[in-house]
Amino acid sequence: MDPAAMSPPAVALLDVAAGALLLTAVLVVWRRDLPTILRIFTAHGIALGALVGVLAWAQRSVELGLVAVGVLAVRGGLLPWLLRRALARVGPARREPRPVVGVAASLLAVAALVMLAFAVAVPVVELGGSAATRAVPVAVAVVLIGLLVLVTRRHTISQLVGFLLVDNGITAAGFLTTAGIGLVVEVGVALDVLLVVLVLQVLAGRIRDTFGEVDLGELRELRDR
Amino acid sequence: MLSLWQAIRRVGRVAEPAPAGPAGPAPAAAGELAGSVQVRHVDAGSCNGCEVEIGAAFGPVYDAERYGARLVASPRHADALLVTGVVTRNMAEPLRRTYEAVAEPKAVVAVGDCARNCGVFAGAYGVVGAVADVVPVDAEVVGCPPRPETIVAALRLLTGR
Amino acid sequence: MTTTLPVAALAFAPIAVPALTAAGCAVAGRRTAGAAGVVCALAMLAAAVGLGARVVGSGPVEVAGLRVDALSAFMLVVIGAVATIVAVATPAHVATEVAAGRLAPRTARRQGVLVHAFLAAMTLAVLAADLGVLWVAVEATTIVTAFLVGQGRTRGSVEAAWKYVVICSTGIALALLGLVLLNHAAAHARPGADGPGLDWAALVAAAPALDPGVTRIAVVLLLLGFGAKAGLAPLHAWLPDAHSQAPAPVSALMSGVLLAVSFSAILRVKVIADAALGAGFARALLLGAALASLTVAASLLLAQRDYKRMLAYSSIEHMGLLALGAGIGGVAATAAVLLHLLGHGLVKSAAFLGAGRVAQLTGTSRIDRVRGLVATQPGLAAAFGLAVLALLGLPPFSLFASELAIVRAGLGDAVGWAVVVALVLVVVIGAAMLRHTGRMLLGPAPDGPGAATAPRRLPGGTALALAGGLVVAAALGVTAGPLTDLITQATQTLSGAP
Amino acid sequence: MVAAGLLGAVAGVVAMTGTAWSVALPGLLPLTGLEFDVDPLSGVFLAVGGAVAVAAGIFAVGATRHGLDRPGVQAALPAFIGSLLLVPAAGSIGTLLWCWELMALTSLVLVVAEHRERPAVASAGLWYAVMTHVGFVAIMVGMLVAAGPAEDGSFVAVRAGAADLSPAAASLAFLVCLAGFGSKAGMVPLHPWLPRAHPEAPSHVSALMSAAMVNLGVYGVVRVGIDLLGGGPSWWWVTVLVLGAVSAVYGILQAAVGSDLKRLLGYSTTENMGLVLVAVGACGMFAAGGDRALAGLALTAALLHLMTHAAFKTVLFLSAGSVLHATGSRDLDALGGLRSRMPVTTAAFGVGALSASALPPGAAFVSEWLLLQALIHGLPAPGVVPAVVLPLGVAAIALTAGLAVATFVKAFGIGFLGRPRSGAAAAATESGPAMLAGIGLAALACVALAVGPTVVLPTLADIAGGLVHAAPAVTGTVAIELVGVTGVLSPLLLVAASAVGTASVVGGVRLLARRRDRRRARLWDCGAGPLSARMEYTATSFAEPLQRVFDGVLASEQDVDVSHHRESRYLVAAVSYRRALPDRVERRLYTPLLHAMTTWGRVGRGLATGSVHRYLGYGFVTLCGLLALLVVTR
Amino acid sequence: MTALGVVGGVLQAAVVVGGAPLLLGLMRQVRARLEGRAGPGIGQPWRDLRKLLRKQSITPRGTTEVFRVAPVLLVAMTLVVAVVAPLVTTASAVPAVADLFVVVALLAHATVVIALAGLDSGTAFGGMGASREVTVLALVEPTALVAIFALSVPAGSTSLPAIVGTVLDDPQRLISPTSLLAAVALATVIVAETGRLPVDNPSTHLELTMIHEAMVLEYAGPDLALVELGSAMRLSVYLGLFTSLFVPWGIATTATPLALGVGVAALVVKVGVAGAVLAALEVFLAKLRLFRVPELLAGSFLLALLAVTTAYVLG
Repeated sequence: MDPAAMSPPAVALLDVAAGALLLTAVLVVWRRDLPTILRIFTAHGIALGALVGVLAWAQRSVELGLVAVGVLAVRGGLLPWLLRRALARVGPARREPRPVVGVAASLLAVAALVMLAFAVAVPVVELGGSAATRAVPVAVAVVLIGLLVLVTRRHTISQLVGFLLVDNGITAAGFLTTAGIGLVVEVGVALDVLLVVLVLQVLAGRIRDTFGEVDLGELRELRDR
Repeated sequence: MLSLWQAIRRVGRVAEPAPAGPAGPAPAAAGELAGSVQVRHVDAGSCNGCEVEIGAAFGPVYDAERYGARLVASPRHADALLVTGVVTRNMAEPLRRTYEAVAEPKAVVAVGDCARNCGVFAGAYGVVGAVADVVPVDAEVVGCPPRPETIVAALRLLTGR
Repeated sequence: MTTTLPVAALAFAPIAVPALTAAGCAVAGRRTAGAAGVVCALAMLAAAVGLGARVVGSGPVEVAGLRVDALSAFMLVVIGAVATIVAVATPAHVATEVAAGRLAPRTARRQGVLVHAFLAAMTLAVLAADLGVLWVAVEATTIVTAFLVGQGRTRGSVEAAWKYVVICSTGIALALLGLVLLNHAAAHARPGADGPGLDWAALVAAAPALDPGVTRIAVVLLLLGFGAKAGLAPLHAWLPDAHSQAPAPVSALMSGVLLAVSFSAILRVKVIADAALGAGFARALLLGAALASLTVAASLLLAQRDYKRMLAYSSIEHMGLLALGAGIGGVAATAAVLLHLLGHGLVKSAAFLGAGRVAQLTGTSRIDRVRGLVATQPGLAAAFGLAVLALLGLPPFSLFASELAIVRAGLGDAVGWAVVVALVLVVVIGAAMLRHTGRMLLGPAPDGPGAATAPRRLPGGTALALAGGLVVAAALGVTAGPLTDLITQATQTLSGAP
Repeated sequence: MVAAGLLGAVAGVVAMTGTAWSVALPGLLPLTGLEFDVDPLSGVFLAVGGAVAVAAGIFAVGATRHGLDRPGVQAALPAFIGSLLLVPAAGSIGTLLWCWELMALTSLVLVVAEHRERPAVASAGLWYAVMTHVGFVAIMVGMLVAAGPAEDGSFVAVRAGAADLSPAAASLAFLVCLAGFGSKAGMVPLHPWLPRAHPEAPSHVSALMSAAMVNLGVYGVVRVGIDLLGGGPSWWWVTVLVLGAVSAVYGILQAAVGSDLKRLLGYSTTENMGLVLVAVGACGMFAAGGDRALAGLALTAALLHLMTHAAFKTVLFLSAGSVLHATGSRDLDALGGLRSRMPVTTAAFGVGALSASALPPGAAFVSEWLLLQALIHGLPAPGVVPAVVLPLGVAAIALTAGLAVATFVKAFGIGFLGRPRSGAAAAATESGPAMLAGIGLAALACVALAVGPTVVLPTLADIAGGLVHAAPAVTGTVAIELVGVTGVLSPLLLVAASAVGTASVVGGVRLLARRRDRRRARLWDCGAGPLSARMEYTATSFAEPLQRVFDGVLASEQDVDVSHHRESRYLVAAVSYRRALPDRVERRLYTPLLHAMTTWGRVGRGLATGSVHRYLGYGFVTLCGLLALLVVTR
Repeated sequence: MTALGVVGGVLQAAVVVGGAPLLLGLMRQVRARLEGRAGPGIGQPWRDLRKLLRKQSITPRGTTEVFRVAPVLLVAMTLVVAVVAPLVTTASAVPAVADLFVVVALLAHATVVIALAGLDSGTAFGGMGASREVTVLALVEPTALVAIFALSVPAGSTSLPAIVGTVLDDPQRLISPTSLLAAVALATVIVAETGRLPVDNPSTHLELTMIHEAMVLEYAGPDLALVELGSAMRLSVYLGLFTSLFVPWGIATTATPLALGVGVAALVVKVGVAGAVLAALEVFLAKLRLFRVPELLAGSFLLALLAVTTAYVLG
């Protein structure tokens, strides 16, 4: 099947889904209120599921459709639920403590990162040439934004969100470039991600127990200085 | 340097002509010393009057060295002790040790009245006695202080020149 | 290639044995678990040897998603050897910890399970034919070891665990992105034909046809990602924290096995990169990582205050040296890199086990609180001192041979300047480590309270493990013996020949 | 140990006479392979090392019997001797480096052997370990650069490939090697480890290090510079010569003002290796200038001086060990009066000191005479550089010779003669027979080299001539006769003449003096009572005039502290005087370096602040940078 | 070893041993006369020696063989130099020892032996004298060696007969700057080595100002005689060497009795004149402070170095 032969409505839907993906990622950076961030993150997962769904529809692939449902369930349902549960458990702090880099600066950085992602992904787009691969830069941008969140956010849950953004971006990139990277690997990756989140959730609880707070900036016991 | 040279030329010889050799019995050691006596001076409690005269005896005018006598720093190098002054308590033992340190054959010259018979210090509380009370004396020089000529004469008895 | 059943069993054994042992540990008692650990490790080593002989004799073995080539076999030997050393020393360590009340029996049991799960994941990573499976296995080790690092439940260990998981997962996620892009490039490598997917051998074969633009991005991401797990700068920072907080046997395993396996992944990526992009690209990246790692290690070793962290930074240093060797490339340097992996694994595991014993005896991991170890613990001090000297690359230990070969290859090449810079850093590192170690070992016995109570003799297992590791490393430094062929073949594998 | 030494010595002697053998062991040392190749030059060093090992080994037997050596030392010593002997036998770069580091490792273990007794040992061990490591890296880089065009690392191949080496690469290789090997030879400014490590090691180890191990530094310079690289330009060797001269003067100056017996001997090693380097430098300079005969002469002088230095330094260090064993002190200020209590040790030390002070008929006089002959006859060579360098070289040697005399008069006179300055020295007892046998053996070697250097000289001249492609520069059996230049010296006749002179003086005195019994008397104490040991001159006071003279170079630190009685400032209760003589080169060169390292370490700690954000940031920034780079370079 | 050498060697030994005390007597006499004194006569040193030989020897308690042997060695080594150096004849009795380095080092060795004896006595003065003597020696040695270097460059050899022969063949060399500079440097060396003013005052009685005397304060009798004789011989040998190197005329080149007689006479005259000049100059000099001595020696070292450089530059 030639992916280049995607129908125009499918292309439009794909663009919408990709746009939603990027927008939600940016919103995560913008907001500091954790419940809101989690809601946005849910939207992000749903957008990812939708993206896969559009691809499945465009390719008329039932298998891919099933995968889309799975992605939607995990990224839009299970993971946000886990995060909400974790947030509820780690205590009353509902706001991101003072981030390492201010919101305004973060947003500027996001702009730069998006441009970088678009520039970097040019060869990928050129190689693929389909409508789907044209959306790869968005996925790369999401990865970079996720990294930014990881680097700048001090709340355990925010950092988890950043990690999951990275992961979502990669998943998106995977589906946008080709039809996936083999079933065993896909399942393995999904399982790994899930387990990592679970582990981090447990650790977040322990941090709360041992340090009495959730500010990662306070994790400075182990250092050489 | 030039002025020193001129002084040397102007002064010329200072030493007085040698008087006739001293008469009298030479100490036993003199024969073996045969014209060479190294002298170690010991101040056993002198008022320093004798020292001034000894200095004069070895100065250019009397020039004791011309007879083969020479002052040295160590009793080991010496053949004769030139002892001045009464022997005080503190100096009795050092004098004895100095005498022991001199190699055989050796001679002792008691210079000045104090050394001979305690002079004016006789019976003073810090005085052990005359030199002869501590070490055997071979020759004596009379005077308080003795004249350089007599010191030189005593030394000439030892050197035999 | 036809694969007979026994060979297939042999190929699966390194994964299956530790997996089964892990299951066994969950139910068995402590003593049984310890013995099982030793048996498991020996079995792994035996399987590795068997596979190695088979691979050397008649080429790679492929069974159901696994692919045993010379490199895999060699890495299995590394894993087996280090695992054996650690397994021998573990019972004594655990017993002491339990006796001191620092380790609950339940936690000890869990440690047994996790360690063997970790080993299974590592062997899977080494044996996987598919780079995707390799990635899954490497990421799985993060999950497994997270709880080993955080086992102490102290502030330090929880913090270390968090940093470990976050940094490694993030790093390894980058590698996943790289794999996705590589897959993308592979799919377009031969238009019309079925793409090679992520099968390493197929990728190597197809590499010249890969799109350079995409492959470049993929290689950068893969090297950064696996580099994080291998302890290379810039994503190295988890390493000292995790190594210093994990129990000594786990630190030994992480340093000797985890880093080595991750580095073998880098080596595999480099083969593809060289074939697709020419030798210069990966070389530049690796040399950069090497010098950065060495600089970081030197900077932090100079005024180091904690001897476990000292060993951890030394691991970063050695990973830097490995990256240097890999960057230099060529037959000589690659062979040296492989030998170095093995030598470092042996020596570093011995060093960490020794450090663990020191910590148990002194109750501190601070350098300035340990004094006169030679006077109080002659055997332990000798082993620890020799291990440090071996880490500095002194003969007769094999690290000397491998470092010499790396430098020789590098100085004969255009990258001589990098080698010289690296050597300067290595000298600085050596000076720092000698200083710290000398402070710990030398001098009169401290006369504080408790100094005399500790037994002078090492527990048998610990002594055996320390001596074994050092003796094997020394023997390897004198002659590689039967490993020579395996290394030669692995080098050929890494030179692109199938 | 003794057997290994004997084996080495015999092998060396055999090799010196021209029987070369080689063996390749590709299976050993993975990836590189070992290759041994003994030629006459190796033979010299094998023989010297072996001989020193024999003497030190016998001494060690005694030391072990006295319980001086711990098990670790007993195990490491044979390994050290073995590696020491393997270094000159190495036939390839890899082999040499392997043996070299093995030697470093084993000697390090030996240096720190007595760490429990003195805190200085650990510090000395650190200095030694670090500087050896630095030196090793330099040697490795230098030799591998030199091996650039060669097919493999064997010396044969390197020699053949040296012609294809670019001049810049060859110079780089040589200079880096010089730094590495020079530091092993104690060359200033790379010497600070030497006066630390040599004294702190057990004495037989000091002897091995100072008499045998340092030689290998010179071996390396000769092997790489003259043999493998085939000579090279004149300026290489001027550098060697100047560094050698500086080392010689600086080393002996420090020795002359020091009062720690073993540290003094360590600095003397720096001095003697400096002299050897002067000779090697002169050899290279002459060879580069085309005067091969003189080059041979200079190299012969270097080899002979190595031998004599090995002999007398063994004696001196072993005797110092014997003294240390008997008194527990190596501070000259606390020794003295050992003659009557340790007669054998004293006699041996006297022989060693005479040899070391380069006075006829001492052993070192012959070698220094040869060296001076080479320098003097080299002056007519054209060029401004020789005209400047050679007189300065002679001046340096001359100054060295003078100061060496002062040093060893002090070491022997203060340490062994006079009256004991401490209770320990007064209670000293002579060491056991094994220790004395070791010392005696080395002392015999000293005497043999002093009286009969002509036994070895023609062989050495042959070897040196072979290296610089010239005819042997020295012949003769009774007298040393130089070939090509006029110069003749007969140590044997000198000794004979002195003996005849002594006999005639004794006879004359017997004839002329009146027979009197020799009287024993108390010392002349100015009559003031017995002299106490505190009135004696000490090593510090003995060296004080020299220290004043050279204060501009030494920069001593003196501290006079006068404390008064409480009642009056004019009543002095106590005067304390302290003098420290820090190594100035060290202070100027190494202190800033150490300071920089400390700063680096302090600043470097900022890399690990503990912040997970920062850690992630490292990766993030690198990733973005690399991606940007990819975009730019597309 | 030639007939001329052997005969010359014996003659030289005799002349030096016999004449050295007379030289000392001459110098003292010159000084005495210049100071306005009468003086004890040239033979006085011999009278002193005769007396010392008749006296008792003393061995201080606590001293060792070194103390006993040192005077003998001092004289023996100086005697060897007196035999082998070209003083009366250009040929040497033992040419293989007649090297300038050997000769200078042998004389230095004699000094060292006495310094060790001073240390052996264990007194404060012995140590002090040894320390000072050795310090001076250490500073003089370089000057001596470099001056030798300068002298041997034109001759192409350090063999003494060769150097003297070269000068005889080509007397013009003597007025070259090299030769003059070296002569001044060597003269300083001799003054310092033989303990003359301004470095050391041979007739001082004050221990604290002594250098040489302080070391030998413990000697008595025949031992002291040997020390005194040795010092006198050193002075004669040094002056003899100096005159042979810079004023070689009259030295015997053949073994005829006439030539030998002339050689002896020339040696006596030359050394006598040199000694008298030295003694006369001493009258004008005060002893330098001990710590000013190095400045003097540094100056002479510089002169020697200049001599070498000019030897090279002027060919």
